[in-house]
Amino acid sequence: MLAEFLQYLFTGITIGATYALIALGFTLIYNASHVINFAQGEFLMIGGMATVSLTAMGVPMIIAVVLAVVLAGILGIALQRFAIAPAKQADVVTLIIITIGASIFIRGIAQLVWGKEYHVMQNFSTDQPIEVFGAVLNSQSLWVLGVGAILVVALVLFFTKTLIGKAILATSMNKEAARLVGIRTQMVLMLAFMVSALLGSVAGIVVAPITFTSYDIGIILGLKGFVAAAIGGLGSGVGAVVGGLSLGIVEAMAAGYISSDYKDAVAFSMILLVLFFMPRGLFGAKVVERV
Amino acid sequence: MTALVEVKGLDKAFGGVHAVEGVSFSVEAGQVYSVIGPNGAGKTTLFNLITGLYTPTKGEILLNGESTAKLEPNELAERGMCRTFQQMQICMNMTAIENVMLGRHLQLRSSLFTTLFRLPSLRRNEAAARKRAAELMEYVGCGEYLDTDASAMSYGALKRLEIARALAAEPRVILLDEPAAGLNAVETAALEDLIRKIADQGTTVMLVEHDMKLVMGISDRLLVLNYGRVLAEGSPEEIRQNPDVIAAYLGG
Amino acid sequence: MFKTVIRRAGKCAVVAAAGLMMMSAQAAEPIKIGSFLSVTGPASFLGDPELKTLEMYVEKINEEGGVLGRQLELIHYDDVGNASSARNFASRLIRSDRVDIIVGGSTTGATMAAVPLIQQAKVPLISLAGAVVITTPVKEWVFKTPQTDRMAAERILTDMKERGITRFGLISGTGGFGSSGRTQTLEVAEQMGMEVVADVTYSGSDTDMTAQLTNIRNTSGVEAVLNFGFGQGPAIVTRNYAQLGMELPFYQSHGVASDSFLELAGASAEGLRLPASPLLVPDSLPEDDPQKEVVQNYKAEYEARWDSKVSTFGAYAYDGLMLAVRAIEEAGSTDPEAVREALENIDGYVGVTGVFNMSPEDHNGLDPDSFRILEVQDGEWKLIK
Amino acid sequence: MLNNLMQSRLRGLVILALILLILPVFLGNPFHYELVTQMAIIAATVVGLNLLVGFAGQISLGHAGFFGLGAYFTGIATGTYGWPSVPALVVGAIVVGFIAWIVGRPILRLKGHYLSMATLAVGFIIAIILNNERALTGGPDGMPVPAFEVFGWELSAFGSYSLFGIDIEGFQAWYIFASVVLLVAVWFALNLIESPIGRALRSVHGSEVAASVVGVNTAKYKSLVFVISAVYASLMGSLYAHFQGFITPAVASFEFSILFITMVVLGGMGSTFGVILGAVVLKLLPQVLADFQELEHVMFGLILMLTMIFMPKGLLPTLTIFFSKRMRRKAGGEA
Repeated sequence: MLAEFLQYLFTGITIGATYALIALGFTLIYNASHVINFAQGEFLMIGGMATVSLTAMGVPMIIAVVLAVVLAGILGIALQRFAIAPAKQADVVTLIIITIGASIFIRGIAQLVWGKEYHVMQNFSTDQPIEVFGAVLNSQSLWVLGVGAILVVALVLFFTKTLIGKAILATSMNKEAARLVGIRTQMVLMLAFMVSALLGSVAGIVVAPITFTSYDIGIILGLKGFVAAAIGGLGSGVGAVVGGLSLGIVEAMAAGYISSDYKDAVAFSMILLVLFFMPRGLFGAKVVERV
Repeated sequence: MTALVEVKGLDKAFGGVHAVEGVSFSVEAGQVYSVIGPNGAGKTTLFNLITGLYTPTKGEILLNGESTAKLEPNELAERGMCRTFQQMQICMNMTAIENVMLGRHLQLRSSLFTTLFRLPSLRRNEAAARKRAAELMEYVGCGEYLDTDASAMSYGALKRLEIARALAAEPRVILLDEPAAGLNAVETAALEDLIRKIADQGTTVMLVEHDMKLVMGISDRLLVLNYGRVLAEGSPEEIRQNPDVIAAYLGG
Repeated sequence: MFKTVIRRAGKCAVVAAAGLMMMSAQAAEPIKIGSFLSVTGPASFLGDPELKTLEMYVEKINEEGGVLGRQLELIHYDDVGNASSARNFASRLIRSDRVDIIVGGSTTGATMAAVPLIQQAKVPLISLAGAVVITTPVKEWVFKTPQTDRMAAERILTDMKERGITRFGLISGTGGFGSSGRTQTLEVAEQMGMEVVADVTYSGSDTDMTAQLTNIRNTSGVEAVLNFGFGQGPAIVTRNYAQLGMELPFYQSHGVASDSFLELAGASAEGLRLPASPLLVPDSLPEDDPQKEVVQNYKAEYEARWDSKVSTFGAYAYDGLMLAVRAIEEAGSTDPEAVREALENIDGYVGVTGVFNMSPEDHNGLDPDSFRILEVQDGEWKLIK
Repeated sequence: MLNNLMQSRLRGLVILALILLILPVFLGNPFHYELVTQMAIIAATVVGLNLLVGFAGQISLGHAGFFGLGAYFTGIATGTYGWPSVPALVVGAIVVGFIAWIVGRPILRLKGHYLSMATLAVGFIIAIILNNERALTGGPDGMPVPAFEVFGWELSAFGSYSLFGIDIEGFQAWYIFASVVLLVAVWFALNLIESPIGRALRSVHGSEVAASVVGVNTAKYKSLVFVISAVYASLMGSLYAHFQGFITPAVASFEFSILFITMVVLGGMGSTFGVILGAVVLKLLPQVLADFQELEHVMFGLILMLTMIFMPKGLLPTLTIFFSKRMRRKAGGEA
């Protein structure tokens, strides 16, 4: 019984950590620019695919990872600079469509460059699973959790200790005021997209040994990340982490205990339930409408 | 005369901060009743409470003797209360006259069936509503804008448009939140005439306004708020001579 | 204003018309082979090798002088794994491109979406998709080259039974292939007196199936596990299976019969069995096997041309094209009815997938023995029987 | 000016009717007819969606769910249970409208991205149910749908008919049928927008607060427009199912929902004729791009992105502004 429960929990936490990292990326961009970036999943794909293809070309793993992350960062900046920034007076929905267009485009390019096959990435450490109270844990799960935790801590430090982080926060709260105190808001937005892309690509790399990777892996993971961010409350970092983990765990528990046919439906019902009682997600900011 | 709007011990706190605290007063039908006070005194919050946009933390509001506690803004509108906003609420996705015709919403109930097939009855009612709306726009002084997109109108014109929309609902009491803000002297004078005209036709007017000359000129009674509390209440003459008000406004 | 509207409308109409015209460029001479495949999208691992195969053999046949002295022209569209666009492209092939025969439909959904159209337009279709519903009941104009999923289920369950297994756990994908395979497996199991004690599913986009497998593992009486699905899902299932340390005999369906599956699943695939065409083990076939030469040739030609491993899916397209060519040759024309009849009377065509013997009652023409049972040993496919 | 406004409404409709009337001249073969027929059905769906998105300002990323429900209701009722088409269509629309009403009440309290998330979830749940209930829906491989029939008279894209003494083919008959449906759908939408109900809907977008203080029950109107757009989707889903002859759960998929909303945004939110243009463009584009093979998706993404960046208001509104500006400049030059 316990072993079974633990097994579902491990599964849920691992995949949930991935959702959380993607959700954090959403949150970052949402905070800085109020854009829901449907291309978020593509950062994840770029991370995984670039690393796999570079290592296949004989580049050492570490360097491949760094190059992949840099590539994703550049892509993030490009996305902001060439797709989001020019669409100044665009509506929220219009921006969503732009990011959807961007994700189709990026995916198309990735398919041309890397082909359509799924690719394997080796576990970072041993292939031998770890046993805990009769449940088994893939060693890569620890990597996902560890890297996820480090990234979360780094993000917190980034936003509270560094000037750039504070500038992003200030811009997210009030763009005009930030500009008045001398923050170059366009620069800050670009940075936000870049950091978000870095997050996504790292997530894509650590999770690739578990999920495999391919040019279209970003679609569903990106979507789940959006779901996680919405559960947690858009714009809340804590919310993204909690939302991601709880989505992952609910999925795993539903698959194990309720019905594997309807596990995704269970997850989506959970969102409806959360939003029904908390219209701004678990940790979303409460906004009093000013009139 | 009975009180049209009666406010009893009203309290509104936002996360522990009292924006309005222990406010009581009553407005009688036909009056021009103004609420004044420095910025942040809680005037707009008071209006938001009265019109049902906020729920009071404590206290009660009676409209024509009926408690408004469970009523939504639209239900208050059905009972004859309408308002304008300090930060204008104009539907920028419509033309000017459509905004005013929106004000006639309650008078224009039509079934979905009638609407989908655009039956003659609907066309008749629409034509009448349009005529009335045009009259009102003329009345408030923005008659030249009729089919202009609201987004293309000047600030002053929009202010008047908002009043026309509120009037279109044929309210018994109309709440105007800083109608003169951002208007020049000529426009303000026109506004004063307008408010007087509205009051003369028997509509009760509640007013939040900073322009003292305007307020003192047209109000029957005044309520002075300071830090959410009532500082004074009375006729313009009484207020002018109230030492607390003088201290608050002049001595700071 | 009125003028602009009219002018704008006019422009729209012209643009639309130009767009439509572009799509109907006509040519009279060559024999037109139409094809709609899932070259991109979730089923691209089917459509991609299928298209490559069609392209390369159409070229080859043309170099060798074509069919009936006419060149072949391949007209192809990508349905992205979406059934509605499959139907639309089928319509475009028939009504706009006016093809003589269609080889295609990578997935059952895509094929079935086009079937009503095909039946009414009376153009022969050779489908490359697996489910039994495509040819059972028989549809006059619809043929298919892969073995049915029912045959696969029969083959797997027979093998289980021979190993003394009667109770097994079933895990399947919720996509068309897995879902249909699941239904067939349940039916066949009942017929053969076997019991499916656990029955779980995963969706095509799932990235971890540990929860489902744990569920099976904790069901008492499970003697073996069968996974029916395709895409990357079964590879993840295989790896999770190994991670959970499950030791029961493990079966996969023919949906993963390709070398790329071995690459993805790695060492965790060790010992699993599946039914597949002999394409994966051409050299292990006995010399007297009639398929040996065809299989070896296809494998060699494909790998030389595309520099990538063959898959059994590409072979479905090979057989589809060759059946079409043979039928046209035997009919002596591209008259649809004549071609259809010739297809229906194909007898003893030796293909990569198996030996085809069509009849008015059987538009697939394969028997379950065309499936060989393979086992993964030392990271390679081994022929068991 | 009132007369003008009236005329401009009907003028658009008349122009649309004229286009539909002369379009057959350009249609070279039955496939073209089919494509245009599909465009008309999809266009009518997005005209309904536009009432929700463009006019009432509520985002829906799950609209294909209702379209799919309508399609499957028709498929199951006519195919499995042998109902005639029209009752199936009507009952389906009522059922879907009711479902939309039940679902809509709680989720329409949500705003912006949360509403889009909730509608996305609803759409997904519907798609998952259609996918999993194999006994009823045939599962992921889909189900066949009989031809549209009224009193035993079948409208099949493959039949031949005689209408008022003129012989027409099935695909032409469907084209005429779909054209009429589209015109009626547009007429209803236009009537709705230019009415007290329509103003109430638009005011929910313009300023919910303003709407409520003049007596508009915003919750009720949001619900109403949600139901109306769902009914549009259901009816069109039913017709689509009959026309296609075969449906799979893809008709209720997230991708389809995204396609619908993209048609609305690309064509021009809040412009009834704009969204029709959006539907035409997005239906035509894959057919045109199909010839580019490998580059198809790259080009599609790029076109989508660039159009939205440079025409954020959508195709038709932007083009209208562009042409009227040029007209004005020309007029100024001549004067």
